[in-house]
Amino acid sequence: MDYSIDELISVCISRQIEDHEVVAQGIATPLVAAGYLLAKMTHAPDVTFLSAIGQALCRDWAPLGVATIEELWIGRGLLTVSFVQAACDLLPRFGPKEFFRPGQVDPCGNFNNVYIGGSYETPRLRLPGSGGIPDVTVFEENVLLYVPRHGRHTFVEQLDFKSGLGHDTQRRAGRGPRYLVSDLGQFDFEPQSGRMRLISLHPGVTLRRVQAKTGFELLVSDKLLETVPPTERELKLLREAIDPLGVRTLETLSGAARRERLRALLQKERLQLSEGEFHADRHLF
Amino acid sequence: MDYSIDELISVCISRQIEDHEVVAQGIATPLVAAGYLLAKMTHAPDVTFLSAIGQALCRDWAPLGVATIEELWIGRGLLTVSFVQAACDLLPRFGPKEFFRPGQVDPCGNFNNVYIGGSYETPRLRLPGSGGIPDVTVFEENVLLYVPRHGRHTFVEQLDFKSGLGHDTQRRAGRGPRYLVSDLGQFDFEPQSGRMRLISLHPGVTLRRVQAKTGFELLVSDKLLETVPPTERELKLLREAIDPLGVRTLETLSGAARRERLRALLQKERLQLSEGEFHADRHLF
Amino acid sequence: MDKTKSLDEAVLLVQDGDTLALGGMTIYRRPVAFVHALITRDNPPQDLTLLAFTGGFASDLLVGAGLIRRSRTCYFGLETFGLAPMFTQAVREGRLEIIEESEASIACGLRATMAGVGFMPSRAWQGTDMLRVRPDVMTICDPYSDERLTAFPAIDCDVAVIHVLRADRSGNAVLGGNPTIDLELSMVAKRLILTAETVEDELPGPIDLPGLAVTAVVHAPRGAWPTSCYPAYPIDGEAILDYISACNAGQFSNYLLTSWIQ
Amino acid sequence: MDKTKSLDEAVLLVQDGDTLALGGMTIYRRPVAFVHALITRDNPPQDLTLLAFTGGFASDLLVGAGLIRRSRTCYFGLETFGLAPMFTQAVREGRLEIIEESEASIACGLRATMAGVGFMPSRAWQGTDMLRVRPDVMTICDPYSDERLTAFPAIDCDVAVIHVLRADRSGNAVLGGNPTIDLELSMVAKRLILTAETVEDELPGPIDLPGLAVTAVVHAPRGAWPTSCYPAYPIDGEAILDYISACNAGQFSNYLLTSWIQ
Repeated sequence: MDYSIDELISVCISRQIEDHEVVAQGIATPLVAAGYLLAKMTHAPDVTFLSAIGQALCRDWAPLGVATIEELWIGRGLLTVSFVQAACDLLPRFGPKEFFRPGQVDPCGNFNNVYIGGSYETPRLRLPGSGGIPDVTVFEENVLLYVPRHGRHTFVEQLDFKSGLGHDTQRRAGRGPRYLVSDLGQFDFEPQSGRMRLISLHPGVTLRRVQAKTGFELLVSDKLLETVPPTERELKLLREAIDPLGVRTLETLSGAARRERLRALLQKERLQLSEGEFHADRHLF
Repeated sequence: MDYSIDELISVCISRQIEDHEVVAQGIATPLVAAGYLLAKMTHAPDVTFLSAIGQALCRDWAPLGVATIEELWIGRGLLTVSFVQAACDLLPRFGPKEFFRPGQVDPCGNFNNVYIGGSYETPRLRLPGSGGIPDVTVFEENVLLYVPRHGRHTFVEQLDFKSGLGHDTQRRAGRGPRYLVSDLGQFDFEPQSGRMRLISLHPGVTLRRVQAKTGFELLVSDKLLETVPPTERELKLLREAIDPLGVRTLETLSGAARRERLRALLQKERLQLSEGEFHADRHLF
Repeated sequence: MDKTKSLDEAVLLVQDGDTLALGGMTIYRRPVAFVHALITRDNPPQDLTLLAFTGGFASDLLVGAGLIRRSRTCYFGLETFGLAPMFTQAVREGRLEIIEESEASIACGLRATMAGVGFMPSRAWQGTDMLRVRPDVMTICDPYSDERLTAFPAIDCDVAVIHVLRADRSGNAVLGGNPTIDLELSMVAKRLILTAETVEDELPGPIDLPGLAVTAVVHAPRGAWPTSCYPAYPIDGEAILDYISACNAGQFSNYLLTSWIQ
Repeated sequence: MDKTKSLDEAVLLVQDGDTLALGGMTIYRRPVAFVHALITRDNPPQDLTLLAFTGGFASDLLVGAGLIRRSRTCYFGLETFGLAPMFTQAVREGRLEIIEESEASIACGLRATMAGVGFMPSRAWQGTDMLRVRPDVMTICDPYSDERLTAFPAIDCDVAVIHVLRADRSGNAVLGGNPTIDLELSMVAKRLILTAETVEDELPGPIDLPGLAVTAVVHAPRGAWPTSCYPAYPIDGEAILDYISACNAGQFSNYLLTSWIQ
């Protein structure tokens, strides 16, 4: 069965989730949301979500949306908290598993979501900022990364700014990222050196291509595997139950192409809304 | 109209409350609860309660109870918080007005709710403890005291333990108690010395009697007044609306007499419960 | 995940030397049935540190039965019903070590533990005698204002027992009233036991305590008696007065053996 | 106490040099109507410090209109809709000072202010570059463990504006969704303005924000548009895309003047 790269990434994310875990999800990360929901519908039914949107511990879920993204979480919370409580109490206490999307990542899994190029004061590109990344990566055990568009601009020898702590000599608790998935392959971090290591190539991707698109020298596992493609069931769940709109595709696009896709998705979503499909269980409306 | 000393104390407490204030109430202080509710029903309709029982900001109220004391607050809260939030965030932020009942009080309004006599390790009498007193008296502007049974065991030259901070040289913020009411009179604290000063004798009480029952030298105001007795309306509200059971009388009793009164109140309360009087607006039952 | 256990199984989770926390407050929603089963189990645990926001009826039973070596609460008594008799007696006789606490010291200590830091700063206690009897509590200098602040140390908890109105099999729970410090206790305890008036398959949200950290869920109807479980039942004031009378007459042990009828 | 005011009256509460906090999050429940009225008032305030958990649509308008001197947020963007155009441009051109924040620095700073202390300690930031760009944030030594901790300074706020689903005349309010940091903001702000989809005489409990500290309540139906106000309306994604297109075409000022139709 044919699949797209966004689907493969969400499936890889799903496979990193174990049952009974607490998983946290940041904002604007539909590939991660789709992956978590896929895990819940397959091998991890007792996973608990800690959602940035809605600020709640959630067990239930709704299909992904754009204008209606809040439907995924609000009103479904087991326990709703303030973000102050989440940042000070819940995140340190539960140390959830979380996938982050770095703006830049270095060979040891340090990463950057603050700025790229120029100086801090007048950067070439200011990124949105670090969110909770410099807070939790300094103590968490379960940090994972994903990069929807693998390129030398993202995988760099030297970060412009270190907002996410990797396998770094400055670390005093927790551990650096355990895993990274991109549109080209899957990676872990070699225990001794803490350096990024290719462990699996996605079907059709060559080692040479991965190395060419990585801005530093890549370790390669002795037992390099090929990523197992999505199963028919996984694809069916992603396409029909979890994300019929296709919100997950947004992360593989940028600029004007992304905004075009957004307009199309918004139209489709509005149509569904007017047909009541999304309203079925919205008891609050 | 005849009145009892518990009623006079609650009326004095009520008269210290201003409209729009936040007032906090500790546990086992029915004279204070009665006073606050009386204020709300007379001159301070917009007072907000911060209740130790139920841990909520409340606008509504129910009549005082013993076995059903939780009815007064739970289910009526505008905003229910944990006691951790209350102690760390709300109490410092809102600095509510609060009446405390000291186990001992010294001439400068420092007070003690920890132990009396003997040593800290093996006290003659261990009191329940300090609750939030050493937390809020160090910064609050609106600390007030009440003593239902004025005596030399309570008003002492030297405390066994200072858990409540008065007009003390060690103070760095806030101020010591502004006011104290006992069963004999009303007091303020002289601004220069910070010493307790009699400003009003309750009807029928002599200055000599107050001094004899106070274990330190008492300042007396140049304009010593007589406490204005409760009005008919105040008494009617206390007896019929706020505290028909008479829970407020408990604080004027001790030991076996108090336990006898408790048994009588519990019987009366149970009778009312079975007749549904307390259940009228208990929608949660 | 089904976490239900019997009361007899659950009381075995408390071990010698543990810091044992009790949920609820004074005479509201205390885990009394659990405490009674703990006291009457074979080889009840010894040398416990009691942790509670307020000590009340259930805590007094533990002190009377001799399970508690030291107590950390900001209040220990029976509210309108008076002093806690076994506590008061044990302190007078020097048989109970007290770690003097206040609302702020407990609140800050729990927040420090959740945050994974050693302390939380506060204005509380400065100028009072509290610091004198807690020489372990340090005073620090605020690096921004140079003000002296109290550095309340993190509070550890081995096992917490919380009585709740409703729980589900995975340990999600609705308290019913008086949140006190139960959510925070549930987050710092290494083992967490819920006793519940009712146990359902799955509670719908919103709930008050998440089941994530729960070790055991015990069905214990009227498990807070004679303290209240709002709104299921009020305080049984007569039973509390009977307890005080028994203790005042030196009959604590008999009370446990003969008077435990609801 | 009736605290209702018109939008025109309320925007006068913001003064030159204020730290202005916006409630809600990114593109959810932002006080957009208020921000628009603030920008278009006579003599709009200058030299503001923007404080928000996340900067989003409303914050980008303020930056574009030149009211903001410095910004303190842990994220500034439009989530799935991409970068915040006026923010990104202002930073690139060095016209906006950033006080770099994270979730923890804002959360700890607000808790410090509520507690009346200068800082709250945290493990956050240690080992990252955050401390390098925030030399004002001090590192302290945990007096119990000797561990190095970050001492996040208290955060002050002159005026906070929070859009809510329902409010009453005295300022009690129900948020509708996404509590974010709105309760804490409401407690640290010296002046507190609510804009509300509906204003009632008296809301029954439970509410999310107490009216105690509220300065003004403004009736502002669809006042969060084009951000969402759950569950009253979702995000107007097309309007946000139109905004981005206008900004990318250098038409920010025209957008404010001509495109403000709902």
